[in-house]
Amino acid sequence: MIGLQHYLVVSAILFVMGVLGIFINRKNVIIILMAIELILLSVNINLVAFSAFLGDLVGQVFSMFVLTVAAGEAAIGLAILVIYFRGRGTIAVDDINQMKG
Amino acid sequence: MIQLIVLLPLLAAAIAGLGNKALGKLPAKIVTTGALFAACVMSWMIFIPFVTGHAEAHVTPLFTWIESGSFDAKWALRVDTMTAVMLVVITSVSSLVHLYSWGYMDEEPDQPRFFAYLSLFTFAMLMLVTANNLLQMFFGWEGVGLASYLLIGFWFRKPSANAAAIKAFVVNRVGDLGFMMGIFGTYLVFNTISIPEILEMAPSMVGSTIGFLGHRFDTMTVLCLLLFIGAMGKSAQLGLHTWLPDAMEGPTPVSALIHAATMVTAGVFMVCRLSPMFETSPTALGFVTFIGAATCLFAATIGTVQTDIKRVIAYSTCSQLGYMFFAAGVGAYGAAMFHLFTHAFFKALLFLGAGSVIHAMHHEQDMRYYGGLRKSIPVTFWTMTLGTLAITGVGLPLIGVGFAGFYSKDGILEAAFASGGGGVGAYYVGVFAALLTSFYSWRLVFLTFFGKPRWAASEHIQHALHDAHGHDDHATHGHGAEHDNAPAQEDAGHEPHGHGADAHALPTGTGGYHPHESGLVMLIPLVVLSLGAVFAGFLFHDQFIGPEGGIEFWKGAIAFDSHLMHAAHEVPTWVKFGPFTVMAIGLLIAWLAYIKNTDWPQRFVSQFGLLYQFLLNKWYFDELYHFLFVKPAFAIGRFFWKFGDVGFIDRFGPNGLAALVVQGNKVTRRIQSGYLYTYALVMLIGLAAAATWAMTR
Amino acid sequence: MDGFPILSLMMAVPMAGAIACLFAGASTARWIALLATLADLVLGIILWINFDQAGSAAQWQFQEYAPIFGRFAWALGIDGIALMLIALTVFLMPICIGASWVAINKRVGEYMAAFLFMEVLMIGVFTAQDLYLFYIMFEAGLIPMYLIIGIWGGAERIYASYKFFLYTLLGSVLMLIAMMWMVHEAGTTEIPALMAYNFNPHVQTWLFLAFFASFAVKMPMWPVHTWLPDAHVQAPTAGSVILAGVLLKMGGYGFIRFSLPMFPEASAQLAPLVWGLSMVAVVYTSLVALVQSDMKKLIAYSSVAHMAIVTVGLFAFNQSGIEGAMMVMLGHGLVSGALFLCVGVIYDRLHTREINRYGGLSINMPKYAVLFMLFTMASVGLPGTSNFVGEFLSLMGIYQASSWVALVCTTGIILGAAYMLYLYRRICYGEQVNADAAAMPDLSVREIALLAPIAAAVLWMGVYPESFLAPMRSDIRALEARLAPAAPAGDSKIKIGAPKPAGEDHHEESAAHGEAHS
Amino acid sequence: MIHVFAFYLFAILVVCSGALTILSRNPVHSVLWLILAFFNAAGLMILLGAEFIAMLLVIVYVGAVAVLFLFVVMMLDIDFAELRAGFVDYLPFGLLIALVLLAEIVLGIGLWSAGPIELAQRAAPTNPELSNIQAIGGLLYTRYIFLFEAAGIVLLVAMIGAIVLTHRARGGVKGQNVAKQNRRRPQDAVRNVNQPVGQGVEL
Amino acid sequence: MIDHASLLAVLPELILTAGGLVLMLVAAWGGDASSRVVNLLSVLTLALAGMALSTSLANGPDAFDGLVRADAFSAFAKALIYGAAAAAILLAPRYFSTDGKERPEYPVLILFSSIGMGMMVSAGDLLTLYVGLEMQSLAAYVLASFMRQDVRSSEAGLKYFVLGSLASGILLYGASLLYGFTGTTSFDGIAIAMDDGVSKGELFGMVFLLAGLAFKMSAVPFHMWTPDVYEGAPTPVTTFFGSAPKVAAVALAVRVAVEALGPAGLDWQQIVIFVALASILLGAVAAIGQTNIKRLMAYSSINNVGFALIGLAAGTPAGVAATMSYMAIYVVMTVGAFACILQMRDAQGRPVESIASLAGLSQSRKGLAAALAIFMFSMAGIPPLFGFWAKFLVFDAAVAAGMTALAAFGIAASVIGAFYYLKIIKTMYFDEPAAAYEAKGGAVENIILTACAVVIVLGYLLNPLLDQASAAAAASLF
Repeated sequence: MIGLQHYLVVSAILFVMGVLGIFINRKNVIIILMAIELILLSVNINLVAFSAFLGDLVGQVFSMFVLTVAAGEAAIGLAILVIYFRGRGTIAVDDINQMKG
Repeated sequence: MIQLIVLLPLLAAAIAGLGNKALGKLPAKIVTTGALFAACVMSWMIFIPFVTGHAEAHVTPLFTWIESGSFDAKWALRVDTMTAVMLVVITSVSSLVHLYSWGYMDEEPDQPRFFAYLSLFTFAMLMLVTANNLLQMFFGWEGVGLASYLLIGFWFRKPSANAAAIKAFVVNRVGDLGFMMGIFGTYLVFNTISIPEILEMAPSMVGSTIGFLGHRFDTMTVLCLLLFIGAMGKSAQLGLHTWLPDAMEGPTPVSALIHAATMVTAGVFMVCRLSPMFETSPTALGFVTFIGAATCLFAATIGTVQTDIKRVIAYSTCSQLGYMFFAAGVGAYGAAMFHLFTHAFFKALLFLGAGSVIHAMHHEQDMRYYGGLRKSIPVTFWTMTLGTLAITGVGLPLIGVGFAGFYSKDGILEAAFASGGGGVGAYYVGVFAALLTSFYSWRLVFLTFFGKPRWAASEHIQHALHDAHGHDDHATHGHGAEHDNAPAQEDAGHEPHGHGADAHALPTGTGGYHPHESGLVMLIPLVVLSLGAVFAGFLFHDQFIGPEGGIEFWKGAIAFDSHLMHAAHEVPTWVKFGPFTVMAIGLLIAWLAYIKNTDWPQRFVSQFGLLYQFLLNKWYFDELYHFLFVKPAFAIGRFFWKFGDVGFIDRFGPNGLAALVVQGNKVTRRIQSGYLYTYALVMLIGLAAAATWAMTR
Repeated sequence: MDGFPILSLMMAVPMAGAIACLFAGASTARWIALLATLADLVLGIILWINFDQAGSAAQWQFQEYAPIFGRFAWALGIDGIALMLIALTVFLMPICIGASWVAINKRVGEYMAAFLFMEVLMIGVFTAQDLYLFYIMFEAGLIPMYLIIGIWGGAERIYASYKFFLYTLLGSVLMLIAMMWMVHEAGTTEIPALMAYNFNPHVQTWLFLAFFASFAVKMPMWPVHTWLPDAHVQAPTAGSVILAGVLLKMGGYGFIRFSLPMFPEASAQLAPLVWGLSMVAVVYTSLVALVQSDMKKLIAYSSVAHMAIVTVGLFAFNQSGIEGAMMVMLGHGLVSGALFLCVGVIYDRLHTREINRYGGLSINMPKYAVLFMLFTMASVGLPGTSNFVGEFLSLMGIYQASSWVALVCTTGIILGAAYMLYLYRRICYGEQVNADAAAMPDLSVREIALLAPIAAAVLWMGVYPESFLAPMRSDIRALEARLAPAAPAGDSKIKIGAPKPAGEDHHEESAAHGEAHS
Repeated sequence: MIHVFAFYLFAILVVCSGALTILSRNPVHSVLWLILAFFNAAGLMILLGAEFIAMLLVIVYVGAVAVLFLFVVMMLDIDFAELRAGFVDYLPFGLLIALVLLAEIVLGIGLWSAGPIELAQRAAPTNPELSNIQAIGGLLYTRYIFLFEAAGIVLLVAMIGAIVLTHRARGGVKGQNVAKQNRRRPQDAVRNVNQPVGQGVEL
Repeated sequence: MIDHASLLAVLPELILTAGGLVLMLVAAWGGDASSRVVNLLSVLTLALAGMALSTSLANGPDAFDGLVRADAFSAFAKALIYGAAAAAILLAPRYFSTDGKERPEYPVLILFSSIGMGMMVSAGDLLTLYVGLEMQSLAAYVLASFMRQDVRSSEAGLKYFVLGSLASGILLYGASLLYGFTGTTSFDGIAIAMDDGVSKGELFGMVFLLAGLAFKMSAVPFHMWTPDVYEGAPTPVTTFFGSAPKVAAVALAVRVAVEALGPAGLDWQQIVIFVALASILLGAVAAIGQTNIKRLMAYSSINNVGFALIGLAAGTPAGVAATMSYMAIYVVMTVGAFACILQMRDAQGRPVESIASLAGLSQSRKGLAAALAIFMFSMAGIPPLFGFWAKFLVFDAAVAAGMTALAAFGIAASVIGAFYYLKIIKTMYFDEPAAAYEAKGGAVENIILTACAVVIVLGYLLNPLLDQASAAAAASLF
């Protein structure tokens, strides 16, 4: 039988994958933004799974807010990406190091 | 009256010193000298009643000095026989020296300063001898040290004078370390530093022990030895004597006053003052005897080969102080004081005489450039001869009539013999030293006043001849140039002819220079002092060392041992003749070597080269100390500074920490690479670490 | 004087002066500063006159209390110890201003403001009766001193100012932690109450060490002394004067006000540590002073050695030791201040501190030479000068606790003589080898006016120290009483034994000897 | 059985497509993999009975977010050939840490059990009477109304933000003037012309 | 379900929302020309919201079924936040006007961000926490890249965004775990669930949640974004970042730690201690080599958060009060310091940021240099300036809680921090003047700066007030 743990493990794998996605990649910022979406996805799976197994709807409500905010976040993220590209003409992660130290 | 005696010199010093240029030379001289003569007169007025037995000891309290808990030191002036004796010695010699300096320092531009120093010294010395507690004594003690420092360094342009001044002060401070420790210990033991109270309580401490530096010692021995270290420093006893010969860099009147008659005898004064205390510790007394005898001999040996006239007298002083100490050590405090008393006169006389010679010889101090001066400066010659007769103790042992030194020195030797034990040894040492004393004293006289003039080779004389107005320059420049080296090499510098022989290798001749007798202001003190040198012993020997007269006279101011004095009078005749005999032998040898066969010294030198060098270099004490203390002090200081402070504390302390932080900063800057993935990784590491921590909970 | 807030007034006057100076032109600022400090001096004299010295008088006088800060209060009050240090402060301040009259010609207003602010804080330190108020005053002194060294200092001023600031800051922050602990434990921030509070002896050790970290740096004690030479060398003359004259005393004041009465057991237990460091300091820094070629550095090192005498005196646990320590503090405050002024006098003329660049100054600057000699001798501890009284009492005090320490520390009088006289010789004696040094004019009237009062005070303190000892006596007696239960036993215990037969024998023998021959 | 099969299908697919999202070199492929991952996640949620969220996921993510991504990827004229370089230097280290983290999380969550406390804590227990969408709606507009409104503000902020950042007044672009447009009449703009055959137009 | 009490409890938020929406419309129609008006009106809105705090406080703490808390604690934090936000708005015009980029969206975004922060500090539920946090963050991302033509600004925004999203992902993951393991998202519920023992899952949830919050506070090791963002963002925005969100994040962390995770106190205490010490140390060490003053202030903020957290680490009411007081004083110092930084302009009036350009400032701009020196000494914690009192309070709380070793270590590390503050003073006072400076500063900046300086100098007189307020704030949590 599929228990909660199964879902949680899937979610955990997705979470770690999302985190990995952020620093594994040195060429493209867009993929980093997608990795963030993966993390949020894993959180949603978690919330929904908990919600289902606890028999409590708060998790799903929470998940809904996460979805909403994630959409806004994506919009802002892409907007920033666009203006960055306008300014620098690149979105390679390697190049984003004007400021350091 | 005693307040006036003590404070007049201070006042005079202040006026002359602060007035200085504004005041002018003459007023400064008049003020100081006048004050001193006034003090001198009053001192005699205090002294005479003591001699006649009509005066009682009394203390004049002034005001509180230091009060802390049970510790209570007041400024107070104590007058008793001891003080009275010292008062006359100090004020008499001092006033005469003041007077003498009118002539001797005549060409000196900076006279007010000189007279101020002299008066200041006198004040400090008077404070010392009138002290009713150890702390005030220490005040005077250090005060005379200061004055000595200032006066030795009076010609401050001369590097050698500065070096000698510092040396005098610092070496004295070594002794003062002991003195201070002694005061601390005394206060700890007796809970007071008032001298009468200490002396009263001292016997009750006999046999007690005290912890000192982690071990237990006999209480009184510890205290006495500590205090005695102070005395050793001030009185230039073996080990701490090295400053005294160098102190001759000061003007000669200073040598006469400070380094012969008064200050250097402070140690003897202290031991005698505290004699009831010393009496409680045989060990300490033994040590005093030993040091005294050793110094007496040691200094005399060096004195025999020195060529600088003042240094000869300086070593002679050192040696005579040894006599006084072993007198004190064997319990003959009266004899010690008596010798102190007489010695003050004849040694001051000798110094002032030497000063007169030097004055006449344009600041040439090397006896090898003298010779045949008796005709040019007859008064000096005669007074110095009297002084020499006094110091060598010429007198008739059986009748008991002689010059001052005869009474005092013989008294010491007899008392030493009479005391038995170590005293007998001291007697033999003393007798041998008397032989040497006689030899070097007469050597001085013969080299200076007899034979043919040899001053043609003297640079000073050359200067004087070529440079008509150069006299006052000599005081500073001429001499300074020669004394540029450290004291140790100085004598080598005085040997233009290389092989280190005595006087007779030098060519004879006047070089066209004719010395003149000094003026009256210089001769009067000589004459007055020679009176003292002749009569002081005869007049006062009964009071000082007479078995009955002593008791009467001292009235408990010192631990006067009447029995010992009796015994001293009853020693076997050969003992009494001993000193006289050796005196004669010394005179004979000196006559033979310096008048009759002038090649003897040369032969002696070539025969006993090593011994000669050993003596000439003063037993290599200076070199030893230089090697043991001076050089290491600088080396260690530099080491502490460069490797301790800079190389270690700073390097690993503040600078090390700062460097560490800067290193840390480099690391953080590297991590802060500007790359997103680095930042994410750091966050991930933090997260993983936190998770791991959570796992282990 | 009842109820009149004279202590607050003494802090308000320079504070107002400081603010006024900030906005004033150069010469106005000088006069404002001088007037403010002189006014404070007058107030200080009034304070001293009205201070009740009688043994029966209350320990704390002129108390003020205003709980305006919430957790701590504006609580002021002095005892005799504080009175003396305040007197020292207000005495030195006009002299500092005078010393800067000509030497400081850039940013005069700020300079004077910094000094006046410094005065506020120094008085605050010595009058604070609240633990935290004390700390605030104690630490705040870093700011003006940092600026004084950094802005008006010498070539290496930046390194020196940093070192000064961070070194002393690190020392005192630990003390703050200890203070907090104490306040929580005892439930009060009032210093008098804390002085009477008995902390657990085990904790005392830690508290003591924390306070020690601060005061030892401030003193400074070996091996945390290395900031001092740098700070002194780089600071302007008046900065050195105030640093040596008063700031170092805060460390000693801290020991006497906090470490000893609040942690008597720990003090006794750790006294050997203090002794050890002091012994090292005396010998070590004296030897280092001997080889210095920079005048200020030499005097700075000598300060370290002198302050070591203070610490041994304080940790002698007896009245003479503590009184001696206080006297050394006062004396050293005057003498080292005066010595720095002396250095400043010739620095102003030749702009170098290299000893070798001078020489033979006695010839062209006789007045200077006389005063310098006086202060040199006072520094050496010649009896009759201020330092002697203190050194003597301190060393006598410590002798009762440990003869070893006394012996080693007393060597300071030898080494002190060596380096000070060596210094004096190189500056004032000898030939005039440097033409520019030889051309320097003697002291001006202003300079004499600065040095003469110190000279008078030095002699007064040496000849009649009673004026200074009397106000402190009952306070120190109280402190001694507080320490008495914990005071370590001395190593000089006297055992009264039966009179040794041998000693008697000797006498009998010599007498017998005498008899035999008679 | 079908439940298990479906779970593993969705699970494996979501994990694989997630992995490919971050590993693809071409961002277009990444977006497509991301979309697949969302679809499968939605499947998982349906398995859990959260239909509304599943649908929302498809609509919001696939319909809006992913397309937005695709849009941006296409809009930014990126030279994909240039971006074809590898991974960061400390990949092995990062992987290791990630794996450690994963293992720890898995271990941590493996201990879950629905105890009485957890159940007692529930703020909105599932009501079998209501459909999922109804229940959520009920909650959202009552208990969570404040947050619901706040979420609206969040979206507003996102909107303002996106506009503030990317909006620029382009030169040479004709803007609309509503009033002018309204004022426009046919007679001003239109002209009837009878144009003869074979001739050019003359305007 | 919606009762008036709840609405009154969120009155400040309502005011801000209404104001924000209206001003947005004003901005939309007025265009860039309306900037000044919008600025003023938004400050007015903030002031109104600040006044409304007392109303919200009067209605009892819980609103919306415990989703929102309007207690003394939130009121204290909000007052600070609104104040800092207002300052950030007031300080902006002159900066943006230099390049003609003054835009009315800036104050609007700050208003919305303030709503988010207000929600954060009065959150009683993980949902409120998340929504508030995101509202604040989204506005902040935009603000960071507000100077969109400036590459550094957009880079700052990008970095902030990516890392911030990662952090909120981590926080969310933690929140989901907490929800799953406790069955609730309400703080009180979580605390009840944890009361009889903290399970591994809860511990994980807590760790992830705190990690996310640590990012917002820029505490080590989640601080990496801070220097880059502070440097890249426009200076008024940096002022804002350095003050208001920091207060919100710290206050939120305090509330979560105490209200929700209270029973796990011993566990998070360790994390907080570590994070606090690491922040102090790293902030101090990394700041030393900086040449850009904004970057330096970033490290300084990391350093300061470490100190503030020491109060939290103590875990006592006194500790919490100390943390809040610390933040209050910190905000004043930061705003003051940034007001000074905003006045750093070359002779042509262009902003400069390098520390080297401050050389000799004390001679050309006496007052400015003195004020900046006051702030620097104050941040270094040197008495008698008020910054000392901030440090004093947190260490005192730690000592009172028996964490003497922590206090000793922390305070010793503060000495390292003093080093770089001194560096600025050294540059201004000890160095010779470098390039010429703009002769006079803006009036508004001067006023703010003077006010801050006065508070820092005379702050001790505020002690009784501050003590009372922070104690009340802390009491409402326990």
